[in-house]
Order: sequence, then C-alpha cells, then structure tokens
Amino acid sequence: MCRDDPMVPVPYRVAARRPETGDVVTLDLVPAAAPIPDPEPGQFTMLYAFGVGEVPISVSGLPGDEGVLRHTIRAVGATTAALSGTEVGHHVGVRGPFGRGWDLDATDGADVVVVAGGLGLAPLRPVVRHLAAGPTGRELAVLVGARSPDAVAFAGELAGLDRRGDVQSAVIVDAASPAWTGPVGVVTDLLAHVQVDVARAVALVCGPEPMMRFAARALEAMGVGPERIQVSLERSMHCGLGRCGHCLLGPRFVCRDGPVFRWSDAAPLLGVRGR
Amino acid sequence: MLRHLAARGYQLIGPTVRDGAIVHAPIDGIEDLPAGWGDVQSAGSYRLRRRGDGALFGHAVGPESARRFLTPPTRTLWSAIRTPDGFEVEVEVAAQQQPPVALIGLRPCDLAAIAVQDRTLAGPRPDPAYVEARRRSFVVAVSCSDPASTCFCTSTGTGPTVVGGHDLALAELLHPRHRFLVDVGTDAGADVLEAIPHSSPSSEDLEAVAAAGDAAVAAIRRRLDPRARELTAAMEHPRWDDVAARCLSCGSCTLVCPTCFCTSVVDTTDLAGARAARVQRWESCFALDHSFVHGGSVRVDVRSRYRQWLTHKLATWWEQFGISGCVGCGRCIAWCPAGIDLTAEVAAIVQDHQQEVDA
Amino acid sequence: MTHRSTGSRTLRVDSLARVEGEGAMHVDIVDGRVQDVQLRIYEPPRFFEAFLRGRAHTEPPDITARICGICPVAYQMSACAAIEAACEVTVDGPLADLRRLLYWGEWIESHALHIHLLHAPDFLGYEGGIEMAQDHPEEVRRGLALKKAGNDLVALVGGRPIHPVNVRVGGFHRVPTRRELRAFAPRLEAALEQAIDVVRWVSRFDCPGPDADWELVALRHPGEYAVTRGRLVSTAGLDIGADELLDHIAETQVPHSTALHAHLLERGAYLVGPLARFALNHDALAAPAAQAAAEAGLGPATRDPARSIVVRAVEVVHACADALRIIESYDEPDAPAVPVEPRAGVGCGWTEAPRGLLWHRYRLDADGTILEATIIPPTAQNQPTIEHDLLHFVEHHVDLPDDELRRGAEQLIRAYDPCISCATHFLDLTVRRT
Amino acid sequence: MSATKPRLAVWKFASCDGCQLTLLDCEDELLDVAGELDIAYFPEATRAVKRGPYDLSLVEGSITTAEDVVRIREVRSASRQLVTIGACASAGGIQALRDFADVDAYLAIVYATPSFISTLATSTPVAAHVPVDFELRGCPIDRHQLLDVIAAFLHGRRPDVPTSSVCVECKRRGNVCVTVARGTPCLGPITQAGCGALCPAYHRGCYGCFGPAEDPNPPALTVELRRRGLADPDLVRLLRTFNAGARPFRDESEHLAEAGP
Ligand SMILES: Cc1cc2nc3c(=O)[nH]c(=O)nc-3n(C[C@H](O)[C@H](O)[C@H](O)COP(=O)(O)OP(=O)(O)OC[C@H]3O[C@@H](n4cnc5c(N)ncnc54)[C@H](O)[C@@H]3O)c2cc1C
Ligand code: SF4
Ligand code: SF4
Ligand code: SF4
Repeated sequence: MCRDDPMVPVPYRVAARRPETGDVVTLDLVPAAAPIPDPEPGQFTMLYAFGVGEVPISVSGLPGDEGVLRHTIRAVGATTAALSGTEVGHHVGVRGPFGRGWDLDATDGADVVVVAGGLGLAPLRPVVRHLAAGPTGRELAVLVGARSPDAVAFAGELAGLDRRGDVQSAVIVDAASPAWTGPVGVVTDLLAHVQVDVARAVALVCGPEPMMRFAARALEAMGVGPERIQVSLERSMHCGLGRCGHCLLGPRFVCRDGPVFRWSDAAPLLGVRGR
Repeated sequence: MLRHLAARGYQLIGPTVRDGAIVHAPIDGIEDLPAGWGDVQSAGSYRLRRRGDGALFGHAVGPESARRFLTPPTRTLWSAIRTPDGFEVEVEVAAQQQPPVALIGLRPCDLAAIAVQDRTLAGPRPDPAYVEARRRSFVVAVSCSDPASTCFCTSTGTGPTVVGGHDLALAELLHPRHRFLVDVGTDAGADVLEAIPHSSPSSEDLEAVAAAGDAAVAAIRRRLDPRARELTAAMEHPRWDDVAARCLSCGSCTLVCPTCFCTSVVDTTDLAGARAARVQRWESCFALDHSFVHGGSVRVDVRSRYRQWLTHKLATWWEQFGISGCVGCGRCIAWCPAGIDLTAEVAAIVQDHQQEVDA
Repeated sequence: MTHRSTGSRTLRVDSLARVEGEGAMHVDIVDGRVQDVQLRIYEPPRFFEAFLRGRAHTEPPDITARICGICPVAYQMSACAAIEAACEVTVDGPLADLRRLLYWGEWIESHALHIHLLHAPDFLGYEGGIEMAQDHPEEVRRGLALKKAGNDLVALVGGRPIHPVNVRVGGFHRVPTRRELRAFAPRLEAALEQAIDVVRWVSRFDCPGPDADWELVALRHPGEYAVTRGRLVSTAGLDIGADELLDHIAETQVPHSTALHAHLLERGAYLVGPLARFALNHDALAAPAAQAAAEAGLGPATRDPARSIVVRAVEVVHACADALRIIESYDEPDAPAVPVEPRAGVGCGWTEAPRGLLWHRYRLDADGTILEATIIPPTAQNQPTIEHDLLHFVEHHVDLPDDELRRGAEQLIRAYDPCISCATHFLDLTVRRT
Repeated sequence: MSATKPRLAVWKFASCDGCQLTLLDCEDELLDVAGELDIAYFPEATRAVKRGPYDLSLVEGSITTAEDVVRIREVRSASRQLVTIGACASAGGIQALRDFADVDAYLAIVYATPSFISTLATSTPVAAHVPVDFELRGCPIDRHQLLDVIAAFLHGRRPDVPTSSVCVECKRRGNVCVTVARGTPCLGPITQAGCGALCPAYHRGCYGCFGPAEDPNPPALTVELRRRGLADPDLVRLLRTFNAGARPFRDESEHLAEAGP
C-alpha cells in the first residue's frame, strides 16, 4: 500500500487535554506530519489509539483554531477510553475529515434552534461558536439535555452564553442533584419556552437517536419544516470512505452522505425499524 | 496461451476441480482446468457431473468469483510499532509485490461484477489496493454454454455471452472439433493473442457461437423480477418474517456474492504491545457486529438483516452506484445452506406490492 | 517446621503440580511408621462411559478424545480400533500408516512436554519449565521446538493439535496429499536431530532411584515398536489379545479416589508406559533410536521410574524416524476411509498412549447404537504401582524433613507421568455394572 | 519491572486439561507470555504458587461438585478479570450430557450410587455461578484466539473474537461448503466462528465445538438437515455434544427430543 492510502492515519500530538465531565475529555491535537484538511463543523475524523482501535469522533472545535484539531470524547468503550486517556505529548492517529457537516448556508438570516442531548453538543459546539461569534441579529437558542448535572459538558461555555443575554440557552437534566436549580426533564421540554420565528427557523439536532426523533417531531409540531431540521446520525463506521458498508442507512452512507441529514431525508429512513 | 500469460509474470487463476466443486484457484496450466467436468446446481445444492466430453469450460460459476483475487478476504492495511510517545506507522508493501493475476474463465456475470466493484471500490474515494490489483490484472473471459438452473443473468442483462470487460474472451466449441473462438477486448489482449498461433474464424464458427449463445439464453429459466428496485417500498411486507424463519443468518450469501464489499477492520497487537496491526477482512451484513453502535446493534433480528441485504443489493445500490448490486450469477442461491432463492423472495414481495399499488 | 521421625505426622500435597489433571497425595505416618499412602484423585468424575450409551458407533473418536486434552489421539485411535473390531473391519495400508503418523505426532508432543516442562525441572531443581528456561534457555527452546513439531504433525494430519477433527471410524475424513506430507519432512529431520540431542542431555541427569521390579506390560507386534496394534505381553509371560483383557485384569474401586485401580488377577500391580515398552520392544526401535539408547546406556532391564525420562527421549527419536519413513513411502489411498457398517456385537481395541496401554470396549446394537462402553486408561493401571512405590519411598526416607520428603514423593509421582484427567473419566462403579 | 507485571492464574474445574494445555501449546510465544506476565498460579506448569489477587484468571472446566461451587467464588474474588476458556467453562462441556440423564432413564441407577453424592446432578458453566468478564469458546479453544485475548486484556483492547457464524470463516478460507456440495450435515451456520472453519476444510461438517453463534436459528437448520435426510435422533445427538448445555443448542435438542418417538 502506498503512503497516500486513505486508511493510513496522520499522527497528531496531544497538545492539551481538558477533562469536561467525569468521563468526557477534550483533546487539542496538533499535526506531527502533513496535516489533514481543515474540517467543517459537523464533520468527523477517524481517531486511532495505538493497538486499541479507531473510531469516528466529531470535530468539536472551529476550523480556524490556530491549527489545532479539537475533539471531545466520552469514554464508553475500549477505544474511546484509550483515546481520552492519551497523555499530553503522546500521539493519536487521525484520518479525515469525513462526511457532510451542518448546512450553515441554511442558517443565513434564520433563527436557529440548537438541540443537543448528552455529548451531542460536541459537533454543535463549533456551530454555536460560529453563530454566536458576532452580533447575532437573529434568535439563537441553545438547548442542552444531560443525564445529570455533573454530566453537562462544556458547562462553562454554556454559562458564558447564558450571561450574554442575547442567546436563549438552557440546560435540563434527567436526574437532579441536591444543588441543581435548573429544570428537570427531557430536552424537548425546553422547546416549549423557545421564542423563534418558526416559519423561518432552522433547527440543528444532535444526540441519542430516540432523543433526536422526539426533538424533531416536537419541532415539526411547533411548525419547523422537516427540511429545516438537521440531525447528525451515528452508525458503526470502519472506513469513513463509504466502502466498508457498516454505516449504511437505506440508500445513504452515513459517513459520506452524512452524518448530518435533513430530517426530511432521515425521517423516512429512521422510520423503518431495524433499517 | 496460459503458458504465455505465466511467462509474462501473471499468476494464473482458473477453474479447477477441488473438494467437490469447480472453483477458481491458482492453477499451473491447462492440465488443471476441469476437462470433462460440469455441474448440477439448484437452491442449496451443487454437484459435480461428468460431461462425457473434453470441454474445459462446460460448467457454470462455482463458489469463487474474481472478488477473492482483487480484494482478498484478509489483508493487513498497515502496522505500527510503539514509540516512547506514540507509534510509527509501517506501511505494508507486501501486497504490491504480489504478482499480477490472470483471471481465466471468468463468466459474463463475473465481468459485470468487476464493473460493479469498479464503482464500489474504485469510485471517488478508491481503495488503492483494489485499483492496483485491478489495473495489473488480465481477464480471459468465457461465454457460457452450460448455465446452471440457478443462473438468471438474462434478466439482469449481464450474460450469458461476453460483451465487454475482458482482455480476451473465448467461446468454446466442441464440434466438429474442440476449438476456441477468441474476441480481443483490449490492446493487452491483442498483444497476448499475437504471441500464440491463431487463425481467422470461419462463418460456420461464428454461426456455431451465435447458436450456442442462443441455446444458453434459452436454457436460463430463472428470472429476477425487474421490479426488485421497488423493494424498499415494501419494508414491512410479511414475507420478510417468512424468510427470516428460514434464514440461518450465516452470511454465506454475502460471502459468495461477487459484488458484496463490506469489510471490517480489526486491531491486533503482540503480547508486549510493541507492535500493532490493522487487519481488514470480508464482513457480512448478517453479523450483529456489522451494525453495532455503542449500546447495541441496529439490525438485531434476522428479518432486518436479510432485508438489509436484499434491499441494498437490489434497490438502494441503484441510488448509490447507478447500477444493481446483483449480476444474476445465482451463487447466493446455490450456496445458501438453507436454499433460499432471492428471485423467489423478490417475486413474492413485489407481486403483492404491485397488487396493493394497483388496488 | 520440620517433624522428626517420632510422633505422628501427616504429609499432604493438596494439589499435585505439573501433572495432567487434579490429584493429591496423602501419607500418614504413625510413630515413624508409614500407615497409609494414597495418591488421591479428586478430579470430578465426568461419566464418559455413561453417556456413550445411546450414542452412534461413529461418535466415540470425537467424544472420548475429550477425556484427555493431552492424549486425545490415543483415545481416538483406541476407540476406532475397538469399534472396527466390533464391526469386523480392518484398516490397513496407507490409512494405517497415517494413523501411526498422527500418533507419532502426539507422542512427540506429549513426551517433549513431559520431558521439558514437567519432569526435567525435578532433576535440575526448578519449580517448572518456565523457571528452568531462565538458566537453560537453549534446552527449553529446543524442547519447545520439538513439542511444536509434534503438534504441527498432529495438526497436519488431524486438523488441530488438541482434539483433532479428522479422525473417523474407518480412517479419516480427508487424507493429506503426498505433497503436503513431503513438505513436512524437513521439519521432522530437524526434530530427529534435536531429539537425539535431548537423549544426550537427559541421559546425564542423576537418577538415584532403586530399580523396582514390576511386571512390565506393553503391546508387541512383529517388526514394530508397537503403538496402534499388537498383542499384550509382559515381562512375566503374559500374551493376550484385546478381547481377553478382562480375563486377566480387574478394576476395583478405592474410596480415596474417583479413579479405579487395575490389577493383574494373577499377580497384582503392574506397570505400563515407556519403561514397559522399552523393555519389551527395544529390539524394534528404529536405528537412530536404538543407537541413542545405547549411547545413553539404557539397558532393557531399566526399571527406575526416574530413568523413564531417557526412555521418553528415545521414543521421541523413534517417533521422528518412523514418521519420516511413513512420509517417504506414503501413497494417497483411494478413499479417506473404509466403510464401517454397524453390526451387533462386542469389540475391544487397544493402542499405546504416550503413557501406556489404553483399552476400549464397546457393545453395539445392530444399528450401531452403543449399549455399553468400558475404557481402561494407563494411569488407572499404574496407580497401584505408584502407590506401592510411594510407600516404599516414604518408608526409606521417613527421616527426611517434611518438605524434602514431600518434594521427593512428588517427584516420584511425576516420574510416572500420571494423567489424572484420563484416570477419572470413569463411570461410577455401580452404574457401570448395571 | 517484574514487580509490576500483571499476574496470571490458570484454574481447573471439571475438564480434560486441553484448554489450559493450549497455553503450553503456544510454543513460540510461551516464553514471551512468561516475560509479559507473572505466572502466579498454573499448577500444570509450575509448582510455584503465589497468592492472589490475580490480574487475569483463566478458568477451565465446568462446575460439577459442591466444593467447586465454593472454589469458583474464591477464584472470582481473587481475580480482577476472569476469562473462561473452553466449552466446559462456558457451557458445561461434554459432561453436561448428565443434565439430560433424567430423560435417558439411567438417572435412578446413578442415584443409587453412594459416591455420586459427591458430584452434582448438573454440569454448569462458570457464568452460572459468578460474573465472567469474557468467555472464550471452543473445545478446545483456539491458540490464536487465546493469545489475542491475553494481549487484549493486557492492553485494554477488545479481543478479536467475532461471534458470527463458522460459515463466515469457512467462506473467507475458501472452503467448498460441505452441505451444499456433498450434502454433509454441518452445524457451521449456527456455530460461532473461531476455529477457522476447520471441519469443512477437512471435508466434514462442523460439530459445533465453538458453541452457538450470535442470534442463531437452530429451527431453520433442523428443517434444512431433515430435508437432507437426517433423522431427528441424529439431530439431537448432533446438538448434544460439547456445547449441549448452551441455551440455543439445548432448546432445540429438547424440542426435537420431546417431539420424537
Ligand atoms: C459521526 C460520528 C461522530 C461521533 N462523534 C463523537 C464525539 O464527538 N465524541 C464521542 O465521544 N463519541 C462520538 N461518536 C461515538 C463514538 O464513535 C463511539 O462512542 C465509539 O465508536 C465507541 O467506541 P469504543 O471502542 O470506545 O466502544 P465500543 O462501542 O464498546 O466498541 C466499539 C466497536 O466495537 C464493537 N463492539 C463493542 N462491543 C461490542 C459488542 N458487545 N458486540 C458487538 N460489537 C461490539 C463494535 O464494532 C463497535 O463499533 C461519534 C460517532 C459517529 C458515528
Ligand atoms: S472445553 Fe473441551 S478441550 Fe477444553 S477442557 Fe473442556 S473438554 Fe477439554
Ligand atoms: S461448510 Fe458448513 S460452515 Fe462452511 S459454509 Fe457450508 S454450512 Fe457454513
Ligand atoms: S468447524 Fe465446528 S466442530 Fe469443527 S473445529 Fe470448528 S467449531 Fe469445532
């Protein structure tokens, strides 16, 4: 095989490692060889931990982050545990970027509702930072659901958004702790309080699949058209190139045609159990 | 001709009798071809038969296709050694040193399958190993004279006569004397033919070949309903439950299929953890692991896995690659240990569906 | 703490190391006199003979293999021999040669394992072969290479080293091609050289043990170092066929063991295994093995169980040499097996497992259903002998401190290479007699 | 260095020793294993015994006596990770055939025997008694899989032990299917991969020594094998060998045995 084999990763050095919650860390990666192209928000890379495995992880930073590739990882299995445990100065492998990210053109001049469940906020974080960068001139709502208060990733950033005043931001948890003063429930509960122009609003949704279904249906019920709802899907992926077949969803390769889809495309596919 | 190809450095891959079937495997020369052997195939059954003549290609497709030789069942993608602060990739070059293959006796459906693989594996984001193996391969195709009962290439438009995709194509004639008519498909083919003695065909030869082709067409009875493309409109058809009760979920169909391309990549390490490798191997969409995301598989029951296979192969493949994933070779019918016949499943599903649409 | 010979002491080794299976040793000494010596076998019974009833006559090779992971081929071979006898079928020619070839693989593997990982550490003062490898890396590596050659030979003919899949009543499922076997010859040639070196190495070990005079019992077949066939002969003049065994040997149950003990009816305890085979068959050894034995100073009268390590090494040489001979003369048979039609009847069969005689007996129904199965493995036959020897040893060394006595007794047991997994396949007595 | 080496223990319950012998059969790797791991308890290989706790325990054999029920709990509590090796430890092994003894009518005779008291009426897998971290299948286990599992546990990786069918391996290996080309009954479609499709490579049908594959469909295989001429008692015997106690095999064999004459 040749060096330009797309299955061979580029080594990246861990420049910084920030714990976000108990089992979530953010890694700042800098290339140790010719870097991969700049990723778009919503795209993902395949991250490799030596001898353990390779898994798809969304880009949680902005393209312009001074050459730093940023990923936020929840340790759920062997590979994610090894990746999130990588020490500063050590290397991981990176392939990508892959897939189609958020369609940000669609947000031009539109109110935006961001709905994130759990670590679903990771791929949405660059979008939020992008949209919130300047004076927004639109309604921007950022709704986050988490299992518990200590499972809220990027809590500091969310608090920062809250303080700005021009962003409607809210966090809801499944199970409160004694110190929790915020709402308790599911993230769709928050939609009721959002004030946007539903006729031209765009919704960006990422989280566990059942949560995305509920959120999309609730958004539709509010009047947000399915073609203006974008969801980011998760499937098994071994290549990222549309060749291994693991991520097939009907006619789509989630790795290549997604992971971000319009709900109008995704709903019929996800509507079939076991598809 | 085989000697010439071998002399040019090609590894010869051709049909040969092994373990009760005619399989494509490395051969030394013409003496390994299945002279006088034919086959009898039906759903879930394959038997060799003595033909009583000296035909070298008087058989239909066996369990192996070109797939094994263009994209091997197991391949180390790359390996790496541990360094104090990470790892260093060692790129495998072994595969490149493999000799190029001359694929002898591929059938029209096999050529069609290669054309499909050219789209699935050598599309916009090609697999360099496949592209390389394909580029260096040489194809000697043979038109079919003795299709099996499992063949249905006439309804997929992929046979039984070679129309393209070959370097050289043969038609075998047994009467009045054993001879081959050759069609040159490429310059490389012409070059090889140049080196061996040959003469121009007579008009009787050409007629005989045409007649054999017509006879082969007439012999093919099985057919894939062209409405197979509409399968995705019948995702909840009760027939899926019916076939799920019969399906062993063993994955044999996907692994004999010449166009299936699913692979998995697994990690291996030595005991010391000093060396790691990533190994790619053929996978089946019938495996639970295939659709595994953290927490569980998407396709947990046989029904959804069989349906995934069939709808992908026959329907969604069109949307992805502009072509069907099925080339009508019938391998999945013959080599299914439970004898499930996809043409029958499709017919049962689309007929009802059509009735619904009509009503 | 060390007891002296006054007072009563109990010496126990709860779990015997470096033997196959689970066994323990129990010695009671009262007032300096040995009261009782038991080689306890507490390996839980697995009832093979019970559930063989009702199975098809084609199944014992696969099922009985699971009695012992270290000598599965022996079980397969004895099972085939017994069932073929019941069905009045003889397997000879290349198929018989292939069986012997497969068997030699197991001998090489099993003996190399015992010599290097189980037994040699006792002579050189190590807890195990892996510890021994630190100081004797070359010897251990050579031993492992030899063991691997044996395993690879079993895998070549049988499919895999443990519980080979290729054996069937009547022969094999698939026979190797000439080319496949020829390709293995260089491996065996190398193994032969290594085995000769191993004989030299182990013949230098110090074997203090006295030569006990047991009746030695082994198969004998004209012109062969008998392994897959023959009559059973002994140093005391026994000479019987497989179906006469129960007229001469009886099994009894002892309370301290889940294994049965076998005795010669006329004479009591006897010994099977390498020492017996060598004593009775040394004239049939292949030339390199005979030469190695002579160089090692091994005489036919060798009775010291500790010296069995040298005999095993000599047997490895013979196995390599005979395996090479089989490969050279091999012609692929027309069919991988001869047909074996079931018939009602009784069949007995025996072969020489690495540890000694292994006897099977089956009573079949007309359709091949097994009505009764009996198996006598080598360790059951040797166990009374081992206990006698132990008693003798403890009596003579009763003055030794506990741990030395314990170690010495353990070493004595290991010299016999008991296979406790084999010994306890037994059906519970009462069940079997009904 | 050696003080920090992970400690390995190898335990034996009712078994033939074949699975633990598989570790000694890794001739090329054995000394490496000893280099990477501290072999703290492995009576088949060494007299030396080091006390627990152990980082990785390999457990061979099934639970067939009351003492073993106690002992396996002790093993569990002394082990950080517990991996069962083989069909005995993972499904009860061939000795689990006693579980069917009641229907086979000799149980009464067996009960009359005093020494039977010391053994349980069933042969159960380790997981029926204590939590198990990983089950390595096979009768015996495959050498390469064993090494992979050890390496995986040492380095925090998921072992490369697919749970799909033997057919998948059979096809990768390029065997000609014995069922289709010879009509030989084969349990491959419902048996877990791992052996490399050994039996079909030797022209015989798989006899299921790696136990049931993930989500198997034994009733469909029954239909198929009957069609190919197998009688129900033969099917029962086919399903009742080394993994007779494994749920999908057991259920189907009981179903067939009940339906039978
Ligand atoms: C597009 C995309 C973006 C993602 N972005 C992020 C992100 O930003 N941050 C983040 O934390 N996660 C993200 N994920 C999820 C992440 O990829 C998974 O959490 C990760 O693959 C889990 O891998 P693991 O090895 O750690 O754990 P496991 O899920 O345990 O194992 C991973 C693989 O091993 C196999 N496997 C494991 N156990 C079993 C079993 N019991 N049966 C069968 N197979 C099994 C499966 O093949 C599975 O794919 C994303 C996923 C996708 C598809
Ligand atoms: S699973 Fe098989 S090989 Fe392993 S110990 Fe049990 S009987 Fe022996
Ligand atoms: S031989 Fe057995 S394992 Fe192999 S494909 Fe056929 S049914 Fe499956
Ligand atoms: S094919 Fe089946 S019976 Fe044979 S070794 Fe493999 S799992 Fe065991």
